[in-house]
Amino acid sequence: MPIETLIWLIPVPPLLSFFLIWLFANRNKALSHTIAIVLMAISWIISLYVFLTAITTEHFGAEVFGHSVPWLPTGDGALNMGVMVDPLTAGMLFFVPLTCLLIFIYSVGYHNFGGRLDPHDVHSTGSPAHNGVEPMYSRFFAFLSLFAFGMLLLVVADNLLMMFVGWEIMGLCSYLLIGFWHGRNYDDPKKITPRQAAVKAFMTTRVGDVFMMLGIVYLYFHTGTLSFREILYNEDVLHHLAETPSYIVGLSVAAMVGLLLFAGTVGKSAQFPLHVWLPDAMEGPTPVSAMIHAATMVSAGVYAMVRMFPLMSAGWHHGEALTPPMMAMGFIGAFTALFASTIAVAQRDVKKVLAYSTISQLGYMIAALGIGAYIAAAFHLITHAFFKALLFLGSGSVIHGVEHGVHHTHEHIDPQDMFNMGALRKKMPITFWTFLIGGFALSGFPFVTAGFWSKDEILADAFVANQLVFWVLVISAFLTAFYTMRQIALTFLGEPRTHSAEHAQETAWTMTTPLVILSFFAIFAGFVGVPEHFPALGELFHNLNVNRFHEFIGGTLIEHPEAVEFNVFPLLASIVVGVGGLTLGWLVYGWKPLKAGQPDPLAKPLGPIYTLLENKYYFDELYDFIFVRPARWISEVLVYQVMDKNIIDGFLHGVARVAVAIGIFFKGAEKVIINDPPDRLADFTQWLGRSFRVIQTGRIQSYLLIVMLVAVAFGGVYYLMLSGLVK
Amino acid sequence: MPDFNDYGIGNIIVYLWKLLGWWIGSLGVPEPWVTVIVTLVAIVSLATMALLIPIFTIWLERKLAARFQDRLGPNRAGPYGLLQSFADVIKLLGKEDITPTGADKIVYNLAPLVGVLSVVTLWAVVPLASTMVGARINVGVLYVIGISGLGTIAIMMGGWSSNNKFALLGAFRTVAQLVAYEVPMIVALMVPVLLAGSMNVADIVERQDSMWYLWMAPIAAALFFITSVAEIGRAPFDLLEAESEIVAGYHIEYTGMKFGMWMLTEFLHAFTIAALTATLFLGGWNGPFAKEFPLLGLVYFFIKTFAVYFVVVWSRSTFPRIRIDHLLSLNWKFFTPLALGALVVTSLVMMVMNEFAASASVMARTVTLFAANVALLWFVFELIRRSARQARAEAEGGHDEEHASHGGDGHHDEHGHAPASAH
Amino acid sequence: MVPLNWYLTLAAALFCIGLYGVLSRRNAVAILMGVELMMNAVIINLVAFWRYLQPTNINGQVFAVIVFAVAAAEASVGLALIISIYRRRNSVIADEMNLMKW
Amino acid sequence: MNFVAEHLVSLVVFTPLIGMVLIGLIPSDQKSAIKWAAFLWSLVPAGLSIYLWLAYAAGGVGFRFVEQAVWYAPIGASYHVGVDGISVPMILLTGILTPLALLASFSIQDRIKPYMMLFLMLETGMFGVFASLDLLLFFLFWEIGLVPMYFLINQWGSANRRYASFKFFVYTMAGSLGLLLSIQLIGLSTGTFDIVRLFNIWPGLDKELIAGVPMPTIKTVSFFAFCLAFAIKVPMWPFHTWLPDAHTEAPTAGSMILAGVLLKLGAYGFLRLVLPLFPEQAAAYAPALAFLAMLAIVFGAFAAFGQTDFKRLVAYSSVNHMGFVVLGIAVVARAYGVDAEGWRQSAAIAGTGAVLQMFNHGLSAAAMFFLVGVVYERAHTRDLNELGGGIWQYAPVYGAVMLFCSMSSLGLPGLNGFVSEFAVVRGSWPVFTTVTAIGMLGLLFTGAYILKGIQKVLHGPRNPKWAGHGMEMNAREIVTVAPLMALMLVIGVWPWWLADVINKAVVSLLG
Amino acid sequence: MSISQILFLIVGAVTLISAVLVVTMRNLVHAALCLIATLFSIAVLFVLLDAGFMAAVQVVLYIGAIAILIIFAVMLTRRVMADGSEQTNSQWPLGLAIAAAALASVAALLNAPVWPALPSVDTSLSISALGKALASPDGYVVPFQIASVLLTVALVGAIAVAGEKK
Repeated sequence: MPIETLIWLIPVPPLLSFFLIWLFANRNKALSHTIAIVLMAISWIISLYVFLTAITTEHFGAEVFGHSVPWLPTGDGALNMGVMVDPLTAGMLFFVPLTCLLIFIYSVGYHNFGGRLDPHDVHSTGSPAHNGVEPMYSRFFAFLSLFAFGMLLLVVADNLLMMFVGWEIMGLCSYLLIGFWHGRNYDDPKKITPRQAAVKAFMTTRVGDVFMMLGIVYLYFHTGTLSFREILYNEDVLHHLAETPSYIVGLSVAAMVGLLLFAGTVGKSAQFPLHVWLPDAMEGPTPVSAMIHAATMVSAGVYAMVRMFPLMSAGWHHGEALTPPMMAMGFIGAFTALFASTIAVAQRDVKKVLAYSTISQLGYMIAALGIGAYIAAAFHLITHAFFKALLFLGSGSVIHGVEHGVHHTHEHIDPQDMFNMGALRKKMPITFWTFLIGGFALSGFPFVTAGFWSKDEILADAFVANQLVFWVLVISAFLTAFYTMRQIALTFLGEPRTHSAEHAQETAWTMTTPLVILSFFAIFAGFVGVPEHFPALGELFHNLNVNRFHEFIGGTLIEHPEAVEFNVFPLLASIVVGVGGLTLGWLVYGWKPLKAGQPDPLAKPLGPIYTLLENKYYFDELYDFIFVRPARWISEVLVYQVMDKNIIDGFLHGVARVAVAIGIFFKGAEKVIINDPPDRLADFTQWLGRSFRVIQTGRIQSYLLIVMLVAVAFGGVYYLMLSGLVK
Repeated sequence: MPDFNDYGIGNIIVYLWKLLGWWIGSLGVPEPWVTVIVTLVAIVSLATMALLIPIFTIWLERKLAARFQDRLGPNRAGPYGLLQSFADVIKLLGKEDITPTGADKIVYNLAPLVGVLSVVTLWAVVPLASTMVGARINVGVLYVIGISGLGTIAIMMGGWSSNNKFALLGAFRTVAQLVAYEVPMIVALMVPVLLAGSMNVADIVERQDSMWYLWMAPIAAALFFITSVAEIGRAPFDLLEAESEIVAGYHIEYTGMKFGMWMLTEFLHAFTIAALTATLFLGGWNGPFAKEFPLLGLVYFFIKTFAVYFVVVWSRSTFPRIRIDHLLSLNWKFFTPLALGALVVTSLVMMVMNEFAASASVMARTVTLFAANVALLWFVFELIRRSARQARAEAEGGHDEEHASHGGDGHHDEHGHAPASAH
Repeated sequence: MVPLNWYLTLAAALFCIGLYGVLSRRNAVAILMGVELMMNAVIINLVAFWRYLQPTNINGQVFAVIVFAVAAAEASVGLALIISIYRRRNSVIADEMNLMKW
Repeated sequence: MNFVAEHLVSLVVFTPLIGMVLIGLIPSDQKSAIKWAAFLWSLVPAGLSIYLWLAYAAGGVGFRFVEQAVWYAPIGASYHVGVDGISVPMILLTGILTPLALLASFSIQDRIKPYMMLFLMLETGMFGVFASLDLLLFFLFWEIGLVPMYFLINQWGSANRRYASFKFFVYTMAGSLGLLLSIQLIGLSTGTFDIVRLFNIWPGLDKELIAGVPMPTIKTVSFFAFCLAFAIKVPMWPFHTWLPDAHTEAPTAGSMILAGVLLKLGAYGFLRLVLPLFPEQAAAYAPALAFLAMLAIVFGAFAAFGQTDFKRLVAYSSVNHMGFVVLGIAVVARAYGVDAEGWRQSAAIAGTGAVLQMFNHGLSAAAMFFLVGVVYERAHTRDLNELGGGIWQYAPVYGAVMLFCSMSSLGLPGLNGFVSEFAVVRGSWPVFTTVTAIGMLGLLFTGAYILKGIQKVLHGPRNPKWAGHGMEMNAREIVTVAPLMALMLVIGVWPWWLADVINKAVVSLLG
Repeated sequence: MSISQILFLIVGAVTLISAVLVVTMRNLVHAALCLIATLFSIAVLFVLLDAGFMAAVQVVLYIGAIAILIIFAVMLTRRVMADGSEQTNSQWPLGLAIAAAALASVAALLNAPVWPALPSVDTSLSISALGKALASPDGYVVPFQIASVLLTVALVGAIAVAGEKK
């Protein structure tokens, strides 16, 4: 089978499994997850094959695998849809399907497959299972498969529109999955319910999406195509775009398109100011969180930026002034990184912490792109995917274990609150060790973890490119390490702060296996990107021919970005912040563990800042005040009531009344003037009829007789005329 | 002078006929008149043959009926009572010829003649053998139907003109029954016409050389047979002369040879429909070597005819007479739709096969058509069973078990509607 | 060979006879008979014209067939009417059916 | 068979009428017989229209399957029907929707016979408008389509039906009066009503018609008359207020057809008559058109978001969606004859998108209205707050179907809505940049109201109010909506087969 | 005078005479029988015109169905019309006059023009041609269908009108 066909086939299996489960398997749980996992595995194998073929191809990048078909007629031309695999895609293909597959497997255990269906759950679908297997099990796998389909479609797409399709499909799935427990209600009315969170997520991302759509449209208008190769791998087009002025003064078309597209990413990757949806997205089941925030959706945003980098940086060369989009990316990214990590410090919910850390890590990548560190961004994207998925799944496993305890002890506590945990190290060792690895990777523990290498590379590039960005990133790196340690300490170390935590137990193998596999990558995925000039290690890995990531991904661009020359300062910086953050965290939370009910030791020193952080800088309240309420008012009162009901309809009714009045007048007039004469006429006619009616004998034969008389008379006349007797 | 070798022994009758024509011609008669005379001769001989057949069939029928009823039957006059019929004829001739007062003389006397005529003329289109066909009318089938209508009129004339209420009742029943049963008969006749692609009886027979239409159109064959038995008013459809109800129906007043004529009509008609069934569905004179030796064809034809005739007699002496309302509902609610269905199915199958399998062998066509017929029949019986169940459900209670049980089995014609029509 | 106008004349005569019947019979059934005669006259014309003028073109016979259908319908409905009138008024005299007069 | 092939269009147009007569012969108390007869008969025009589609898509552009016969010679009116790439998808849509609508109205018990008859008459009207190539014929069918709908709403509608039907009828009549007048004007001045011929005669016509009045003025006046008629039918903001009432009060099937096809008549009128007959005026007033379209998009979305009545919400969504159609048309009008860089292509894309959007909206709106009807039949309320959500638990199938259709109407990529909206936006961006940019706000709120609908109906904890109401769809209803869903998916994944035909026609329209 | 002419004259005479009897006979049954005779002879005329199908249909339809119906009707309504009673209404002389006048005028018209001679063509295939003409969409299928519908309607109507009202 030609490689192109295989590429077409990569997204198909999950879609297939979606339809299969939806239409046929929706009553059979075992069948559902079998279909989902098997088909996902198939597409994983295919993509692995494609990946291997890609990395073994010479000069890959200059030429790529691709194939496209006409999709929408546009006047004389046509808009093509197609698939393409270039080095970047290949890199994505390496981790996306794998992570998805692992998450699929994890979900089986997470939803207690094999556990009996709690009779209480049979009728209360729409809220999480009290105990035992999830009642909406099949539906969950259907959505998950569709989600995977969306991501794979986005990855293999060879044009913006198809990418956008996958993008939006993922938006839908995140909506469906976040709102998976749409029936769930909380006692605390202020706490956001899953269904609200779902709508919030969808709408917030959609804000970005409409901008992105405009960007696509604009780009399409100027280039006449949307294919990545034809736009991004084509000097002339890029140059043309960079030169042409756009509608907004001072911006080139490239810049404007770039900004519009970036707006899409801001929504999707939850960058400031559209970050609000992501923490609430934690209302979904944990595998979903992992799916959205590690493997797929949010990284899709970054992926799009990495993909469009040549456009973003059109007309930019190393050392020159950044283009407007890059500047925007750099600052927004850096700011988000810092800002999110500060919030993360003060979160109690184990998943929320990770959510904010995700935001900040994404900020890292965006910032990296902003300063032109193309490869570093891609690298961090991949490593982050691994360890963040690991962390989310780990936290899920933790929650699951604690929930088990909750069911056991019937305590009324929030199983996600870290302050209700502690000492889980002994209860759930596998989870602990894997989580530890993930955490260290996240905080960039030197040399051994993947996170360190990617983060270090970003810092190195930032150091060269832009000092401000560099320092912001350093601080947030420090905070990251700190809250990671805080999380680990609160969760696993010390002694249990609740009975539930005591009765927590290790989760099923279906959940732990993915953790182990991911933790493997969380360590070793880093070594492919060790800089060549790195003392000792660089040489070592180069001889081992491992760290080819740089040149491989570099092949995606027209001129390969050469790695920055080695500089010891950023290295030291990253080591220091990484280790230092961890140590500080341990000192605060691990040294003398918290007792039950003891407040966060940070609360007192930070004071009001702590509450500020705890409430996420009050962004939700702000947006609610600025956007949501006005929108409601406009739509319910202004547009509908005032404009439609009162003004327009009022006018119509006025017209109608006038018409009715006129009608009434004419009615009166007509009666006198027009009615009477005809009445006389009618009387006359009646009289006439009365006097002539006697000829109606009612006998059919007499009628017929008359008819024939006439007929014969006519016949006679006709004959006479014919024979010329009558002129 | 025609050469005998051109004709051969197998075709001797035709040879003789030609010879006659040549002979008359040699007497100096002008050409057109020769044809007229020869034709007349042919007609007369054919009619005579037709008129003589009953003399034998009456005896045969009495014999058979006797056997069915475990009797001996006529056995005095001549060997096996073979001469019985002649004896009857002589007796009839000896009887007084009454024309009842108040009867409409002309019509009264005309009726038997018309009756006989209506039957004898049928033989004009029946192909006795490949070379012996009275008239190759290209609308032969329609001709048959039209003439049988004449029979109806004859019976009505007789029944009405006798000025006798039983006779009149018989006549009324005639109209009700015969006109009704003509409908499915015509439709059923259309099926062989469809298969043969011609209305000419002779053609229809020739098209059957490879396969009888009985196999291609079983339903049509059965329908035609049953309805024509009803047409001749034989048991179980002998309501026009039901002894036990209206003493003898339309010919109650007739005596002597006039009655004889009626009798002749009836028996000849029975034989004629046997002949028609044989012709239209059993391949007529077709058979091994029938083409080479037409005389052989004549033999085959009569064998088949008598076989059918035997069935007629059999059914007459075994089935009970059915009630008039059953008779009609059977016709209108079962035969007519079934006949239409058969016609539609057949035409559909033919059309589809001509469209997609034009080269299909006769065997293939036959199998398909037969299967289609069976399917149709099954479908119809299903419907009847359904309705019968419902009817029984309504009839439950108040009615004795027997009717209900009759209602149950739909495939027994008159019972299929028993509850529906009876209650 | 028979000239066409023989047929036409015959048809005309038949028609007029029927017409007379329709005009002058008292019994409704008899009137109906007259109508049938007239119809037949028409059919004869149709067939004759077909045979003489356009034997290759089948239209004449088609018309005739349709007239047949009409005749059948007419007879059945007419007789049905007569029967029902007879049921109600116990009479089939055309003159007595004058309910529709003024 | 060649008989069928030769008179295909006429057959499509008039078979429903025959069906109406046949239904008339069935006695009124044979309810189920009437229903089935109507439904099965409506499959005949459906099959014919599909056949017509296949035959047309098989090749060739411009007007085909044309039939012409003198209708009333003295005024130059002729029975002239035919289809091109713009009308044939509409005919296909009508042919597909009507049987489904009839199937959807099986639940109607009251006076089913006149209901079905009116429906078939309505179908003929709609077919006729799409097929006719003669102005008088066009107008005739236009009105024929109007009357049955009036009765459908007036007789079988819900509480406030009299007001709604009256508003609908009078409003549309008001529009069509001007239409009739200007049709007369055109016929008077050119001596023919034949649209195809008028394409060539009318735009270039310049002669002293009415003493002293210059031709351009006359043209402009009649242009506005046309526009008014069609704008009301579309409906364009601010002529849209009849629509929510009519849709809300109409019976389910009525709303299906009303939203599915009748609204398209207006847009079709723009494409078929206004653009070719009044190119200059159209080009001149296109920006205004675009502006109104933008208002329709934005305000439609806002108003929909502001509703508490589920059906009214869907109704306003029609305003919102049809706004895109009008926007596309405006682009075509604006770029007519202009060959600025890339405009012609943009116009082609926009036009294609507009027609495609007509088709897609036909599918999704019909489906949505049907789904509203499904809930309404069971819950006897359409008020979102009364419904209060939590229905998904009782009706998983219904939930899935509604999600699907909602997403199609929301314009989710991969389903039909997105294709057309993208095409329209793509086309209109370079031509009307600002308007498009603001219109995006509407696109955003499309999502808002759709999600609101879903949340208020499906989501939420299990709602004891609806226990034992049998909220789940039955087989008939699934069968009704299934073809629509299939089409949505097919068009979303592979629009080429449909868009190609439209595109050819639009390109030829651009000349 | 050829055989065909002789045949025609004979048949025509039978037709006319029986037709006259139909309209004159006092006894309606006799009249009906005469009608049958007329119809039959008309069938023969059709045969003379090479329209075998027409002849057959004539026999089947008129004699087999209509005539029988008429006789039936006569019998059913027999009691009121005692055979001896007056059979013609008051206006019969007028009717006769008109009929005669009509005949005269038509005959006069008929004699005026020259009629074409009998074309000698093979009409044996006319049946299949007729069938095709009646069944093909390009032929007369629509009128044919309408006629069949008419028959159905007539059937239903007849039953509805004459059926016993219970």
